[in-house]
Amino acid sequence: MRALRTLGPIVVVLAVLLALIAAANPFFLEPAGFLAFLKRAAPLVILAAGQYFVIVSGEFDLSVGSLVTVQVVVAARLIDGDEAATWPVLALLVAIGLLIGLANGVITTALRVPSFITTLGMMLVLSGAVFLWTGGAPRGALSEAFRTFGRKDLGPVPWSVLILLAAGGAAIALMRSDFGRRLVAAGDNERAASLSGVRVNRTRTLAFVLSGLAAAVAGILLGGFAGVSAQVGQGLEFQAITAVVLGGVALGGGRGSVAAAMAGAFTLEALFTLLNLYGISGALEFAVQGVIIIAAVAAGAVRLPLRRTAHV
Amino acid sequence: MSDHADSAVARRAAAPEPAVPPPGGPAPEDGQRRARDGAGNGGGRRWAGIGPTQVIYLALLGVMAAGWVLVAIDGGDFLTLETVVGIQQRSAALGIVAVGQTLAILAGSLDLSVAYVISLTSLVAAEIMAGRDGGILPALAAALAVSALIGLVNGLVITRLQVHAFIATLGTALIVKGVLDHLYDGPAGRVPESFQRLGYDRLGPVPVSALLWAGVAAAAWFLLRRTRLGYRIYAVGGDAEVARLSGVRTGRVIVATHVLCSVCAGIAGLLLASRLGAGAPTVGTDGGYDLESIAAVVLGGTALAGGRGGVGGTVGGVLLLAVLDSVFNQLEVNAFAKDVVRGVVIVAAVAVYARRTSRRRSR
Amino acid sequence: MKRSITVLVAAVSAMLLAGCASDKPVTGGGATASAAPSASAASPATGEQSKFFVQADYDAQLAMRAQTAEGPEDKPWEQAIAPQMTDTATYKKDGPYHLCFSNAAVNNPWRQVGWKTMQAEVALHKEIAEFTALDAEGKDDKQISDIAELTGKDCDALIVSPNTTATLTPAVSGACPKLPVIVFDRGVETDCPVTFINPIGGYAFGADGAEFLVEKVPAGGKVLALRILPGVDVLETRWSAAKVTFDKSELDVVGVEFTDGDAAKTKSIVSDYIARHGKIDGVWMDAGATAVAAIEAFEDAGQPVPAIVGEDQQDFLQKWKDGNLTAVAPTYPTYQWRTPIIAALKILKGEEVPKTWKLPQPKITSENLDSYLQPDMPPLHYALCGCEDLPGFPGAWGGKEN
Amino acid sequence: MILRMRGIAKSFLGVRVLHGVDLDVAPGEVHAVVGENGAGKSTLMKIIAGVHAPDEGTMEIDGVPVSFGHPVQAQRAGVAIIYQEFNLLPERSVAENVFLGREPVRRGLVDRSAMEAATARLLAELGETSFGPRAPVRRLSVAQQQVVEIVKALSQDARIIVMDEPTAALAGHEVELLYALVARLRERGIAVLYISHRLREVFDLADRVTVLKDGALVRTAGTGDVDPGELVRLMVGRDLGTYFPPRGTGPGQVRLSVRGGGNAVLDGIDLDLRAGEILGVAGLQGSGRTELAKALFGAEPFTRGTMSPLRPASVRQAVAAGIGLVTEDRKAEGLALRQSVRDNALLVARSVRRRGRDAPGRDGAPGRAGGSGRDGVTGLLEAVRLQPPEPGREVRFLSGGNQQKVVLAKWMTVAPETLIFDEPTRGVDVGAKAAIHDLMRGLANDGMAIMMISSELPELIGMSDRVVVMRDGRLAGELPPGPSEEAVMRLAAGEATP
Repeated sequence: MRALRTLGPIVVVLAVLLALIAAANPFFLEPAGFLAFLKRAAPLVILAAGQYFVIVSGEFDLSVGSLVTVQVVVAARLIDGDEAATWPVLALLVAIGLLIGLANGVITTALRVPSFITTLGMMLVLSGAVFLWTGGAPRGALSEAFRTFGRKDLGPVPWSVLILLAAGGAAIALMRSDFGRRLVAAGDNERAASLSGVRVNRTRTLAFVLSGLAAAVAGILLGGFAGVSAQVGQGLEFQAITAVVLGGVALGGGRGSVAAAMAGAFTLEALFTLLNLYGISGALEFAVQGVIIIAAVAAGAVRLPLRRTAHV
Repeated sequence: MSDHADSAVARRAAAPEPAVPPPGGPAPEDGQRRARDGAGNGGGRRWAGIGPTQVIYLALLGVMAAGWVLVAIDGGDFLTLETVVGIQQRSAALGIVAVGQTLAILAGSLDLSVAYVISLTSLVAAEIMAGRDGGILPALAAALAVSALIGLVNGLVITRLQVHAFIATLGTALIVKGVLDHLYDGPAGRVPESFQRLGYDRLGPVPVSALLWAGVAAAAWFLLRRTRLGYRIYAVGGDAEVARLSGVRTGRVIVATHVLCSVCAGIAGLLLASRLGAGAPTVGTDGGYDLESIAAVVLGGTALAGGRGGVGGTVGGVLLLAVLDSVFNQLEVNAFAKDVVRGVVIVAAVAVYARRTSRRRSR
Repeated sequence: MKRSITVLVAAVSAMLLAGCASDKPVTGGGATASAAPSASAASPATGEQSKFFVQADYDAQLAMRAQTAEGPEDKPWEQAIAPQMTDTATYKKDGPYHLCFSNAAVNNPWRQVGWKTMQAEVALHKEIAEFTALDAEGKDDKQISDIAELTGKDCDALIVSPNTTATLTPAVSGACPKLPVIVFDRGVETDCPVTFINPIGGYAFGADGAEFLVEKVPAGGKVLALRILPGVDVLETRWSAAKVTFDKSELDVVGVEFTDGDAAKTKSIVSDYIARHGKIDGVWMDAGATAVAAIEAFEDAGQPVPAIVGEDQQDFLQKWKDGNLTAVAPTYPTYQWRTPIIAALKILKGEEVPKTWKLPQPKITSENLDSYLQPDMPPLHYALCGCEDLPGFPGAWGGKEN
Repeated sequence: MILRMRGIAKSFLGVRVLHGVDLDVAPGEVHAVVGENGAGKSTLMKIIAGVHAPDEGTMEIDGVPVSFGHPVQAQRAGVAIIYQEFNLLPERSVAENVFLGREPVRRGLVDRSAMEAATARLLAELGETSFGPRAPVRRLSVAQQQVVEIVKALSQDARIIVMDEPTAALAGHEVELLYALVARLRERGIAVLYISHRLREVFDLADRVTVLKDGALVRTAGTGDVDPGELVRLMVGRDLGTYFPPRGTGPGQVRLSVRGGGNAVLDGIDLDLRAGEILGVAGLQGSGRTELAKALFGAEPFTRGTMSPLRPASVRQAVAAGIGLVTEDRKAEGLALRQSVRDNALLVARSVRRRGRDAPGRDGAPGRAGGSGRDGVTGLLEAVRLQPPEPGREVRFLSGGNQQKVVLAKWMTVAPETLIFDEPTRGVDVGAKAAIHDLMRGLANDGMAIMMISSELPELIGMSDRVVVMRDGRLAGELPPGPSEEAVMRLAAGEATP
């Protein structure tokens, strides 16, 4: 019941979808099947967590999709099949993620450019720059060690699931920490926050940095899962935002929990799986997606005023 | 746009509370600050001459000059008839969409569904025409009707269901996309020669498509300057609460802007159909008209939060992007470098506006 | 009119469709069917034939595979199958020449390799004084403007690689009267260009793969068909040819899925099918970009990789070699990007060229695999670039110098 | 009578703020409504303007019974209200603001020229020449914006114009202009309801004055029939019985000291604040009370003068130096309304580290550790007597009093040496008021230095060990403990100097 309170109705939706999936595909109920689902969902869930930090502070991050692509393409070119290069490059990727996030944050807070525009511009710059660098198409190859995280298992459990658990746990812990509460407060009432001594700009910037970090991790997982690809990140930014909003997090900031945002991502992934399972391929898949998103958010808008307890 | 949403939410939250403070809530120090502001505004006055619109056109001239020089160095000739025509042809479709987008953004909303509306209308039109001249009029009617309908849905979802414009229009976008994928695989329909003239003919150096764009822009300008709706779009985007207290039906205004925005996308779809000779399910998304139109609008100095800016700036913004494109074409810069520059230009421009605005205004 | 009304109706009823979709498996009958896309509710499992399918072209292409191309042995890009020569004397003029090229896009590895190859080809010919190329970034409208703009620049010949067939036709026919036009890769719906260059084509590509599976996979074996996306003529022809072959065969096509060319999605889909059917005996694809992802799905599932159809990209060939797979790689050779330059020069020199210049379209098999595998080239490099002899190889193509 | 109100009553959350008030206003009359904060003036005005609907009572305009569901209905009926915070669009021109929602049209098109002509005419009639109808509002001073609001009212053919503390935000010379405006309105036969504390204005401008106290009508009289002193008595004289905690044991050492402090609003502030004392700051709205608080708190810092222990340049510096501020406007500046009580209570502790003195003050606040501090917080909430002490509850669902207690808790987590209260009991019901007063005194007795700004004289006088009065951004004077309300009022209104 507590879950329902902190996570909101999204868990119900998620449960229903999972049940439908299981109904059509019993394999889903076996550990292997379910782990496969988690593995597949991991990147989006992590992205959603990152996006949550930005949205709850009242901003947007449209650059994560292209950032994921950058991660994979850069990794492929720098590693170029050389196992030894794996760890340095991993470190570099994380650094890139943090740096891009920092740039987004500073431009948005210090130059007061609406984050929608900041990150839209960043999206163009990133996707352009990376292919400018590799001459149009990905080159080089990823090392086995690099791919371990997205592809291999540790015992029965996929690495990506472990990473997901770690990231998810970290995100929740972070939101319970001082920083998390300051972040939400800033998103809720910027003025009150700053009159309480919150460094609003710094806090928001940090949110972008976290989003960048999440994109880096997601990139590493996706690259590991499926190898080099030029369009690995395509449309992920909208999926992430959609997931967060599905989780009942209000655009404009100040409301919603990171757990719910991640649940939203699982829901979205489950929706994809389900539609594909029931053969609503490509075509109507999107239509259904659109309807469900609008419906969910509309329901949220109507529901929220009735909520009497805050999320933690 | 986030702050727009914020205030909206805040108001909804405030509604059930007792003792609603007079909008804004009296706070003496605010008054004082404003007083100082009014006084210390000589600077603002001096700047008054140059608004964002002028800035964008100055930038446009700058880019043209720079382009001319660069191309000359490259041994080319920048302002040939072909390039001038090319610039207009390239900007016409985006321009029309951006004009519609301007209306939505001025009202404090935005529309992410335009790209798919374009594709859909291009198909609807081309299929109804099916190469027959007789089909043109019904095609126009149907195309505009379809787009208007989508705009209506957008508007109602935003105002009635209180869904944030970002999500609402993203949702309708997905729905339209689904329908497109479901019904079409590849280009369909055929437009008659006579209709293709819209896309290809030109009077001297001015393509008909550019005239169409100019027409749409002029109409929008007129709407904003001379009609009640126009005034109220600014009011709603500027401060929905003030507008409401002045008896403006804010919901209707937002719905209206979304209908108009979609119709503009529909017109762009028609134009593209005439260019392509057929309808294409990907023409809108390939063109990236959704985000690019928004980019063009803010590049033109219209505030993403709404209430400030205008069509003039948007036209400038679109032209700026088109000229950049053309320069890149001349210099045969590859597509990726273009994106980098575009991204930087957009962010830089908005940063400049932000500086200027903050110098002028209290908040 | 009818169609566009359905558009409206569909737009409104999308949500309803979503609702009733959940009843599908019941009506679909059996777990197996539930896997197949809705289209396949109709028998056969491969769905209705694509509206892009043209029997005559199909027959022609399959026939062409047998014919031997005329031309220099070691230069397939100069060969032509059953050429019908056309006279070009009217275009004869003295060099140096200014060639212009309207490119649909460089937004995928295939086009990247081709584009680099074409540039290198240009560099070979000193009589080409100037080479102007505009990239349409995959936008029909931009390419139309580009073509218009190029026809205005004193080009001696215009090469066009159309972004889409139908929609670029008006622009091309507009350019034809002004200067010699060479179209390659994708065609246009007009014969006004001096020559149209491309390999045998999609039907042959699709059939090559399908026939291989029919040969290798025992009757009743389960085959999964992976397509990138619907509505692209080139890809539609590939699938429609494969479909014809499959429908005649004993094979059980358990699914036809769209991957958007996304490796992750491909891998997920394949994993799902393995999980659902326990075993897949053959995989057909309409393009090799995601072949490796598909293979990995089997590896990760701890299953032997079944007979698989890929393309001539190095990462696939490498896997094939390493895993000693049962595989075939039909090709859509990137060396076709050299031909338009050669053709343009022939035309401007008044030499006759084939009206439709059909290039040979070899397929890679276990026998000739080694001759195409180039470990030093990037994973997404296409083996049939015909670029090994060009200046700047391999560096310009991203390969390791040594 | 153009306006006739009978037996108007209104309650919020069961708190009765108006008991059966009667009011009559004649055309061309300037009718002042005076009373302390919380006397019910604003509520009454909002009822007239259609913002609130009365629970009981009737309202007639020109003898026609009216009941408004929306401000626009009131406007149509000829009632216009001018708030202290104007309802104008800064980006639009004067004319567009004046005719917003009622743009004149000719052949379906907005008749810009007519609009501007009409605006210009009205501006001229009001003798306003400093700006024209095309000027963008964002470039107007407050006084000018006020003129725009008045023009807007006139353009609606308003026959009743309510002005809520119109001079609060005006500089001295601008007040004279307002006088002229009001005079012109009177000439036009418009009834002006004029809310103000400034007795001089009342007697300069008003024909009659209505005194409200504790939501009830005390008296309506012609300004000729009362003198300022009497009026003040009517406003403030009250049934004693409101209890205030006993004063402290006397002040300790100086905690805060300002010499010659000043900024854009304040000037020549000399002030000492001692441990264990409650210093009351009186003054009319716009006298600079809030600015003083914000300056001491570093939110709108002093730009001149000295201050010890330090002159804070930022809020964080002030907090680190042990200064806290309980803001005047809880909703806008005090609380993150959609967050839980716990999160609001711990916000400061989580944002600012106070050198050396973390542990005691933070009172079990989780801090780095995260949500572990539930007990600590509940303890804190009991300490501020939050009813019920539920840390999980969203603050926006709390009553004003409880919200204020949360703000208080927020500061107690960092145990400041100095705490500034700006209108601590505004919009708080009687019970919570007493609780907050006790808490304040308790903190003082524990050695905290407290400065309290309040417009409620009884509270100010009852709570303060000393009272300073502000006027026009300066300290007008200091009064000994327990001064009479008249004394304070006179000093604040500039009627007298000590």
